[in-house]
Amino acid sequence: MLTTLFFLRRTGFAAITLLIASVVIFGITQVLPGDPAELILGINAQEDTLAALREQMGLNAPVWQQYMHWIGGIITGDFGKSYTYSVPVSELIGARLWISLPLAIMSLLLSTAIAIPVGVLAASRHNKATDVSIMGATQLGIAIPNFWFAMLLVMIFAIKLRWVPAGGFAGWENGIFNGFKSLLLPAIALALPQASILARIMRSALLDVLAEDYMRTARAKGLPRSMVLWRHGVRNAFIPVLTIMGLQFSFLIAGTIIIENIFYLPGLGRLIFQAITQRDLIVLQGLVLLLVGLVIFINLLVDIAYSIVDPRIKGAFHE
Amino acid sequence: MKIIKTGLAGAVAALAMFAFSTQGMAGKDAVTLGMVLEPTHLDPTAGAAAAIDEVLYANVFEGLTRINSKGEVKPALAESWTVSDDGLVYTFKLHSGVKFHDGSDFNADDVVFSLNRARGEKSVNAQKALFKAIDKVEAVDPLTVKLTLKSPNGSMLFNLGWGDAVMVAPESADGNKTKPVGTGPFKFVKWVKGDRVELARSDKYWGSARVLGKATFKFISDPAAAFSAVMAGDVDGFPNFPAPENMDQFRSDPRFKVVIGSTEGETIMSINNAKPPFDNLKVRRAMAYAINRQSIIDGAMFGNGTPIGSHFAPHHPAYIDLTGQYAYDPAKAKALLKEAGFANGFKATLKLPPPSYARRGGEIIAAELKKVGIDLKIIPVEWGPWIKDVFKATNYDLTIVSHTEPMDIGIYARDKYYFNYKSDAFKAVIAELNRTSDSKARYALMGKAQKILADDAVNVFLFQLAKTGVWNAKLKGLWENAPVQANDLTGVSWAD
Amino acid sequence: MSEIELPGARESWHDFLAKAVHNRSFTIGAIITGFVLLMALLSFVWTPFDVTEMDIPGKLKWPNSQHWLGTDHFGRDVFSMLMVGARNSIAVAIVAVSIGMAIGVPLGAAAAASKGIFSDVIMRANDFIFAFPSLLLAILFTAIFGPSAINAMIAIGIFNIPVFARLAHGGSLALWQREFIFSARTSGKGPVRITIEHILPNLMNIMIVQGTIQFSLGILIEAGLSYLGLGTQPPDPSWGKMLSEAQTMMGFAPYLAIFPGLAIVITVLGLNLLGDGLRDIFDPKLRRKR
Amino acid sequence: MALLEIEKLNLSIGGTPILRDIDLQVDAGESVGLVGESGSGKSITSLSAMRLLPQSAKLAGSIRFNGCELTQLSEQRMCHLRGRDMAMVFQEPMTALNPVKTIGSQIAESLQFHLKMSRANTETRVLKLLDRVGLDPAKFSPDRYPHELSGGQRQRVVIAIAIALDPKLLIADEPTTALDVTTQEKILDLLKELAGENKSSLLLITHDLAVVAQMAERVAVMKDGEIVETASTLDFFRNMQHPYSKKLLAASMLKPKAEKTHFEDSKPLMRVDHLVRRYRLPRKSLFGPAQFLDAVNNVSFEIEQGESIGLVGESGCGKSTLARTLLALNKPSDGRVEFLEHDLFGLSKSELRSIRRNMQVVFQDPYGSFNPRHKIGRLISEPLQLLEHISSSQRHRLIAAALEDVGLTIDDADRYPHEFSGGQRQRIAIARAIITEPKLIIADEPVSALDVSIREQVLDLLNALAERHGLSYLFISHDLHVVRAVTDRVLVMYRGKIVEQGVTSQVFDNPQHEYTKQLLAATPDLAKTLEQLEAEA
Repeated sequence: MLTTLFFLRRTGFAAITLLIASVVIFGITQVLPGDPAELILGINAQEDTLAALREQMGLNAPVWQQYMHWIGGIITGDFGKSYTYSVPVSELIGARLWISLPLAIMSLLLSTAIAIPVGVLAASRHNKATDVSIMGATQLGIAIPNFWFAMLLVMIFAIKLRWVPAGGFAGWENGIFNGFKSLLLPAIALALPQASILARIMRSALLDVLAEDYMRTARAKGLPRSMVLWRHGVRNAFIPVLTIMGLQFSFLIAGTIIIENIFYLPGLGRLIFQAITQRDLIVLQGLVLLLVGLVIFINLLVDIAYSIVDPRIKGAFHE
Repeated sequence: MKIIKTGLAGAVAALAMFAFSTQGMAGKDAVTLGMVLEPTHLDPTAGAAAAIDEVLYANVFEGLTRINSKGEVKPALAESWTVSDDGLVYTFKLHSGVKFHDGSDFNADDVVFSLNRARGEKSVNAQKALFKAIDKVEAVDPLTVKLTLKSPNGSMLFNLGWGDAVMVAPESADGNKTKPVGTGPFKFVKWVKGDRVELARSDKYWGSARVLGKATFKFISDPAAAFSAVMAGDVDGFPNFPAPENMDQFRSDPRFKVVIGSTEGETIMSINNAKPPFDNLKVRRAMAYAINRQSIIDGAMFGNGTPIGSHFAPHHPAYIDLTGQYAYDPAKAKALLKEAGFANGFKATLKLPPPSYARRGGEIIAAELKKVGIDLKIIPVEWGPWIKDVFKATNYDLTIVSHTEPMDIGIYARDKYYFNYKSDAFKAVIAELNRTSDSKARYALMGKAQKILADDAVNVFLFQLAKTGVWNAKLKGLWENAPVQANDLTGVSWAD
Repeated sequence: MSEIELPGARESWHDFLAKAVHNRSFTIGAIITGFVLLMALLSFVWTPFDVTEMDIPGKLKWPNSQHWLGTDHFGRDVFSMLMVGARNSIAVAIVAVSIGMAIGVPLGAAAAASKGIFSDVIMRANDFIFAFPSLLLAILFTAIFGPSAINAMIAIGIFNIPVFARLAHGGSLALWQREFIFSARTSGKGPVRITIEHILPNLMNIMIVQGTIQFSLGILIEAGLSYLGLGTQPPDPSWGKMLSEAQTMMGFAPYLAIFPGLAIVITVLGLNLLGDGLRDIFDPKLRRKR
Repeated sequence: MALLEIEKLNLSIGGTPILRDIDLQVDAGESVGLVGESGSGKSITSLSAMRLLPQSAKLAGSIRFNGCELTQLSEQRMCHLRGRDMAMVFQEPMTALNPVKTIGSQIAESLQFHLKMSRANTETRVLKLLDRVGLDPAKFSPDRYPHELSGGQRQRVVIAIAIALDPKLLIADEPTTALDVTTQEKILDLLKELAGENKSSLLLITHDLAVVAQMAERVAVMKDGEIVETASTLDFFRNMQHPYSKKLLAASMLKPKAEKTHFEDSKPLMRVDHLVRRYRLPRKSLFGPAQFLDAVNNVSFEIEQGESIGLVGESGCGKSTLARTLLALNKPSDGRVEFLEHDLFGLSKSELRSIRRNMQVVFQDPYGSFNPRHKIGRLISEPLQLLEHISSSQRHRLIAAALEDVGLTIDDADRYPHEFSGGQRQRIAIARAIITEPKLIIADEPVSALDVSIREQVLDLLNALAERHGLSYLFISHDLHVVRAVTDRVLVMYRGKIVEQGVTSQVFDNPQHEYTKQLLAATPDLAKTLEQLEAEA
């Protein structure tokens, strides 16, 4: 019962945030310099042609009407029609989501799969050579810009060794395997700094937990060190790690924007750039709103995940 | 340590698993070409973007006439034509048995529809001006069309060969933006937005040309990505490769053929002639002296490009070489500036659109002008703001841009054009040129026009943009030059 | 984050140094950061070559005795460009962090000092900015106002505001529950005075640590923006732009891609080590973790 | 026969010696009390026996358990002993349990590990164990999480874990220090009962002599890492040898204050009238009614000029909320407070400022009470800003006077708080409270964080200052002995209400309210226990 209340309240906040975001995003796109109609018709276009096109695109209506029209459409699932591609925005985004989303998930899984064991290992060998070298390596991992790392990866694995394509997306319809192959290098490039940060957080969270009284209680029961570490340590340490993973999602999106450009993956990141350069405002609005919504949604998810990992969260709303 | 080791080993193994290669090329009946820009839509009659033509012209859509790789006007859907003596009436004889990809017949009614649509009231055709001279279009019989002009126009046949004048069917015209239906040797298959357009051989094609079974245009805007795509064999060719610095690498690789062709792009530093101090001829001339064209070609284009001295393509027979008129001479530039009253130089802005010729060339020009005391602030702009601020509002000092329309010296005669150049002498020359039909006399007038522009130092004329193409050494029949923006695949085939 | 570790006392400069020299992270970080700063400062008065000086015939020379790190495609000296690039990167990051701190810390502290709607609005606004991925914010910002170093500074700065505001808010809330704050209140001090006299000074340590981290993050984001062509503009050299220009030349001039990348890695590494070291020194409770 | 035998145990952590030549013996079935103040090394001694020391600890000497030399034992064999033959109960029940695991699973863990017991068997054993530590399984399902239980209940769970396998030795490290007195009594009884039932030995570590007297058969006193005295409990109290033991005893037996009952000025200093402080709780369901908690519920009392009044109650009863409201740091939800005949909450800001100089505060935590970045001089002069127009020489004089009043010197004004010990800091806190020469000082648990020997000094100081300056105190404490030592009158607070008030000695000797009676009965009273012991002997 309390959980539902908690859930409803968080969802409500998220919805309001998203609504305000839609206003801000719409406002931002309105002040972007450049006229989409001019861009489509080029420099030799005549004024009457431009006017005809503007009318066709609905750019002549008052701003607030344009907003109401846009937001009203979104509520019913209609993101409008792209100025440049003349296809529904949802179709554009939908097609590209199937590249960006798997990429984000792949790199998230990859970074978690690397970070958790490495972090646990470092914490359990605290201050020993293993720990020190892991910390050094992660420090380096954080400092390497992902686009530079991506450049080096392309250099080695695509151009020199030709193991994987240098970029582009083979398309899921050509086999899931080929799709994954196209996403592998980008996912690795994205995962490296994430994994470094997560491993560090995992380690320090675990060290915090290791110093807790209940770890001593567990040891006093006679449980061996490793059993205490995994049974009592890791789950508790996961709470701060979860927070960071939620926050990192936002960085992950930022990362995909650059990485998709390097690997010329036709994902959401590239679509943003394209929409900006082509002044495809309606695509831009929908896309930014979607990404912001995604971040908000992920943070909501993290909050809910807390209450699963940590039974105290539900109780916390008593006080 | 164990975990790390297995982790790394796992990653390497995963990479190795994918290692069997990407080499298995599309086979010999297909071709994949790279392009920098993606078309915004697929209707050549409704947008200016060169990318639309580069995908569709001559492949999916055809016009009455066409322009070939040498820039000559050839028959296309019109088998032949006659022109009345006064030059006002054109009669086209159409090919018989032509079908659109959707199976409908192509006939004179479609021509009337297409041309009226392009020049009509509600037209969104980007080159509406091309059809300004047309008075009326009539279908004489299903295979004959009569075109009546308001006044004689020497370039009408050439104009009808533009991508903006291709033939469309009334039933499918509205859907062409996303699902183009034309009469060409290739039919449209699908468009994965942001990635590629796929075409396939049309079995309804009227012509005799035997084309490849499948053609894919892949859009790669990032020069680095383009390079790795070519190197990795992801594309078979890149007719307009965006990074000239990579040409030497391709040249040294026997897998590739490198072709440096010519384009219609006169690359110039445009000057706002109306804005002080640029209204001063001496200042403009000083800038022309201060800029070393060769260093820009070497530095920005890695040696690809031909210096020009006026707004005219060097491969045109009427071209006269005026590059010596303002040979690089910083001392003279300084002297001229002093004469003009700018002994201590001045400050100005240089707005640069996205292409690398502009961005890189701009950096070099800024460095060179700094030496004579002109301090330029570089402002990078995207095409949207460039059109609005620079081109429309002429709110700029200097900019760099390549004018890619063929034979466009006439723009200097326009009343309102973003150079803000006003010369009655030049206008007179162009007016006479329009009245003249004898080619020798025309060439002479063109030479005169070039000279005037050079004398007035309207803009700083930098170089003719090269077409830096690279493709698989076994690929044949791609255009070497670019008289119009197109990737005509009609003659493309694989060796062996 | 909510638990603020109060230092045992105000560290005297001497105490600080004594702890600092024994801290490995701090020492290495300080040396690296010092070196980068020195190079950046030196670039104001001296560089081996003028960075705007082009030498097209002498372009793309591999590292040699004259050009220590080679020349780029315009024949400019890479080492000189890296020096000036350091200056630009650091300038952007410093201004961005300063914007974040100057606006975020007072906002966070004010939100903690006042309860109710005011604080709710501030913190909600923060959450709101936070929901915009930083780079996306910067891209939109530069798309509107045009790409330039100053706009990059502002865009990164805006993204820094909620980081500092949250930290200051959490820290202040914890401090407001401390007994010495109650004492100050019984001494008749109002929220503004207490914030200035007691809260802010005690937030300083965590702010310095966070500032260092945001600083390194700022350098990374600036590099990313410049790489995308949205940051520092030519003729000013910047590391990110050098990287993006080098990308097509990696085949024949890999040094152009390697040196600016290394410059970023080294600087960020130095700053992160410095930040870790400072945290250890300020907060002995955490020392065991390093 | 000795079950646990520690001989010549020396221990250092990171090079700092912690324990020196510890000799300690616990016989089978015997309960031994290990007494000492904080930092004496008593907890480390017990952890050594369990071999649960930090990794940087260096250990020399011998620890024998059941004839087996523990210092030489492998970690694996040690795991076998821990939990099975020797078990431990820790001080802090709030943190001793893993918050994300159910209490049942935490109890079951050692059963499963040591006995490889089946799931079904474990379940019934867990239920039995819960029942045995006084948690009715019907009410306290093993599926509950620690945060759903109170401190005392959690400590019972910790004990259930410890006794799960009927260990031969049970080590209890300050098992009741973090608990309220009424709970403390029950837990101590439970420990005693369980140890008796199983005939297991008990090593009880505590700072409280009264607890030792109640629980232990033998006593060992520790000071600075050494055992200074060991004796059977009765012998120890009858005939103390070591001066430190004597000092400890003296400090533990606080003398009741000589009460003042007549006050010259008839007007009360402060009058609290039907004071209510209400908190809003989050709704339990979306459409449920709003929930409220009255942390201070309809409280009325008066403080006379020069009177010292005590406020007693267990944690969470609303004492601190009341104190903060009286200090005008919180606004009351209802009722009024008159101070010096002014309505405290009807005053303007500037009026409130001018009245604040007459009302100062001393808090519990000697570490959290000062801004660590300021020097003592600046810290204690902070309230001086309530006085107008103070010249710097006056300020200096006032600082010097305040410091001297609490037994410090003017030189201390230039030092930082971290340079002082806990007791000294509490003196500094008092100096800050008296610098404006207030009429009333509200002291919120001012000696709870201090060791007994220091506690006595601070209480003496408070009494002396009251004499010297005619101060009134509102003295808040959970410790009845302390309250008796400094107050004239006492208020007993229970769940937000004052359930009893009266002259201190009368309330203590003849409590009226049921709660007061319970409280007094549960408070370990050394004098009474000793009488009892003598009687038994």
